[in-house]
Amino acid sequence: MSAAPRRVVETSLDAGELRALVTDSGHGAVVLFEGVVRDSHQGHSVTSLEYTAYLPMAEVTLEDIIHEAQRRWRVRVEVRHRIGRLTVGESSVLVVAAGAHREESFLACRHVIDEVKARVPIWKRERYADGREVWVDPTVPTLPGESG
Amino acid sequence: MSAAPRRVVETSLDAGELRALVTDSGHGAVVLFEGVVRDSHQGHSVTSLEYTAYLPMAEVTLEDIIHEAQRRWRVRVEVRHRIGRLTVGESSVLVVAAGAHREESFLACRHVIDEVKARVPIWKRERYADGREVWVDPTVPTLPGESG
Amino acid sequence: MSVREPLTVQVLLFARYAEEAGTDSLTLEVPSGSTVGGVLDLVRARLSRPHALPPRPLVALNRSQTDLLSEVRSGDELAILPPVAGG
Amino acid sequence: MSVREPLTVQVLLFARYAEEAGTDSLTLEVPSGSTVGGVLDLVRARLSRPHALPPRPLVALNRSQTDLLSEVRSGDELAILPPVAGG
Repeated sequence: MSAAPRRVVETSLDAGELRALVTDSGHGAVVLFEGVVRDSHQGHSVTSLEYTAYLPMAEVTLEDIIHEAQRRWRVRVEVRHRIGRLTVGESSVLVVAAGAHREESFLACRHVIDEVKARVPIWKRERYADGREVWVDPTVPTLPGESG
Repeated sequence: MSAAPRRVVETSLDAGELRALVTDSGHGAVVLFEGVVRDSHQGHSVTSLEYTAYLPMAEVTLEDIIHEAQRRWRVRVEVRHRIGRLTVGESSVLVVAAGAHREESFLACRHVIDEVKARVPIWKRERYADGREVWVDPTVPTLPGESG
Repeated sequence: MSVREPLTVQVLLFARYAEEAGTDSLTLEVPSGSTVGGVLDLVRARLSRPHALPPRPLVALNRSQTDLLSEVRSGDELAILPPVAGG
Repeated sequence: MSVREPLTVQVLLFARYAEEAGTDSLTLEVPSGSTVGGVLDLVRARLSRPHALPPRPLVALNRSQTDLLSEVRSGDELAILPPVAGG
């Protein structure tokens, strides 16, 4: 992947570091989105998550999404997505958008997280308090009793 | 002001601290807005800013804005605005909105920063590279040559 | 207290208005029954450039936004606010 | 290389599909001229629950999204992707 940053990582995410990668002295508005592991999903009590990725395609897709946003708005954007096992309260994804004005920073940040969720080949397995584990499929609601 | 937090402060702002004040284990989406001092404004080269506030009214107005947002969306919100002298690259304002889902966190964060800019009695004096200082009036464009 | 006794009002000035007045605070005695607009006229008369205070500036009485027709009472804090520019 | 010579394709499986197959990777020999859809049929035939792989899953050939009609070449990496759920 040459010198491109690895955006899909197994270590905890650092918003301050990511912000520093994109901001410059012409930026007046920084918008950060942080996805966090919640303690419940569709009525289930969640104890942890495991994210897995098709790594090389995920990296290419993230790069595409960032470039698309930077062409569409006058912003600089970065993204990190964590994989592996995460517990409640840990950050799974960070998107930062920095620009001169807040309108474009908000629009770019929102667009990028929507695209990340829609396009990047990453999957999520939820572990519930009752011990069951379920792969999350956003295209069908998980039914109680359905399993892995 | 009783035990309410002071939201207008003279010290540098800390996004991580502010985030910790509002997040809980049911939150899956945190949106942070950060306003940063830019190096230019309407063609002028800015070296520093000075913010001044009508403090007691600013605190009451911020509290109103936060409560309004928390009634309108299922989120927790916090705000800090720095006053005093700031140099380029320093943060002047932070808004954090934490909720279960990103839609409401984005809407609340955007709404709150818009309201802060429209309603909170805080004023900004820009110091330019040529030594002039100008009070910023968002209701009229600053003309080159016009002075404080 | 007789209805003709003057009232004491604390006037706060901010940013550009404080610069124009050369002070950020004035204590004014005004006639009983005065309105916010009346107090503004007294403030304006003290400025070397009276037009620097527009006809209808933002005003707050005791920290709540109000209008020029509100009557002031003794001890009131009247703040005259330039267009805000926080954020 | 003759046109009848079989091709070797690397099939990658993820998440639920890997669990169904009991593996996250298969090396398959397929006839020359095979399409992505043809390879999917071979994969499906190896599953204990063939319907667990839907008729038209997301597929990527050499890390780019593609469709069932694309022809595979020797050495291709064909990834079969469940609905994504990152974020």
